[in-house]
Amino acid sequence: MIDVLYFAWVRERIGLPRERVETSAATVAALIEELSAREERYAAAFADLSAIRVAVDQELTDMDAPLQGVREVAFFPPMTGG
Amino acid sequence: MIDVLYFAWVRERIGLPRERVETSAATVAALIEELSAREERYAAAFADLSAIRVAVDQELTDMDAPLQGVREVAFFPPMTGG
Amino acid sequence: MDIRVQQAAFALGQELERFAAGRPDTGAVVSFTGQVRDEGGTLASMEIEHYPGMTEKAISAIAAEAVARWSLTDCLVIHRYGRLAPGERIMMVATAAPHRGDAFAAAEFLMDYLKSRAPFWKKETGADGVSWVASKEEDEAALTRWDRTP
Amino acid sequence: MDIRVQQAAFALGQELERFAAGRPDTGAVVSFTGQVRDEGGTLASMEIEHYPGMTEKAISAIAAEAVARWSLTDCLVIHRYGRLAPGERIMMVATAAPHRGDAFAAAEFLMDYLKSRAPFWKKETGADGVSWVASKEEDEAALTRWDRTP
Repeated sequence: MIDVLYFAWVRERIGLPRERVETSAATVAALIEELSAREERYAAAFADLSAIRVAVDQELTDMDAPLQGVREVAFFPPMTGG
Repeated sequence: MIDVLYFAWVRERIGLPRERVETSAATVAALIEELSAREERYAAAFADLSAIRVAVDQELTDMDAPLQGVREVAFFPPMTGG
Repeated sequence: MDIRVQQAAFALGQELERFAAGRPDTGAVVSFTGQVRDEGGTLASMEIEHYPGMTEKAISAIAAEAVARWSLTDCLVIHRYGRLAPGERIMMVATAAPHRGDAFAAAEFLMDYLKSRAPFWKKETGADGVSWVASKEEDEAALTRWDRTP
Repeated sequence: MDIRVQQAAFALGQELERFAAGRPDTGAVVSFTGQVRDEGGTLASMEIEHYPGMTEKAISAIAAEAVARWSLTDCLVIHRYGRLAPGERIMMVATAAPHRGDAFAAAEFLMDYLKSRAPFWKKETGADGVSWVASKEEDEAALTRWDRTP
């Protein structure tokens, strides 16, 4: 079980801020494929992966990051702080 | 007659902050030669011209600047503000 | 090193005054303050979302990197989240160093990284409705200038 | 544009607070503050001499150049003269702009030019007696970076 978090317009498109996901996906990319296959709103949120950033256990990483032993994955658009 | 001002260690070496000088020097360089010929303390202050900056009528300029119509000339070391 | 992520407003003057005071090895203090522009009167409000937990970690890592790269005597980051009106202050950074070059470089580095590497997202409510602020290519490009600098 | 050359201390926090306030077209405010370093406890005091009359003109010209080069909504320069103790504030600049790049560049430009082109001279009284602060080659070199930049 992994906590999956969504922020900004990713959260709005998927329609929830976080959920617990039962998955055996080996990587972030595989998890996105699983989610996108579930429902149209996930497919819509993940349609353009160049617009998606990912953090694994609160560290920025990329789509190839492994999920073994991971507790938390977050998806969001490019950050706009400052 | 020109007001000649001295600042920082130039003032200390010459031993006064300002004086009125009767001169027909055409340029700043010529004025420095006149002053240096006067007394040793001027010669000492102007010994190394690479260490001297000059302002004519309160504008930074160089040794070739003409003195025609000028009211005020100031000599000082490189500035150290900020 | 003082990192704060908060909803409440902060007192810019008091923060800078306190940050700069009583540190006789500091010759230079640089501050940056980000404010909500009203975009010619069209902006009604800005909402800043963040990722609690990760935000503090990400800012701390950025600040630690700045301290490692430059000779700093201290640095401060305050970043707000929640709803802000035009003219309100969003965030501030301050850096203290013996010399001005380090203080300036570290402050710019902090801003460039906070802009694109700390998990904040801005949503604007204006004349055209509600929209998420898009990241700018120039903000991503700004990071590359720190690749070479020591 | 606000230029002040004064013997009296200034209230950094209050000045920045006032400078940054009430300007909804400003997204970015940068400040720089210069303080007297104690040089590891060896500095007793610093005396700053200036050229009354020329000082204000020189700073105004430098500030006007900054306003011409970058998109600024305002700038502020306060520079003290006279005797200062370690830890005391010597001067501050502040710049306000729609965007951070302009505010940072203009503040660094102001500092580089104030350092070598405004008629101030610093004399230190320390363990080795009294000496005039020498200008640094790097301060003169810093000016050349502004030759190319728009």
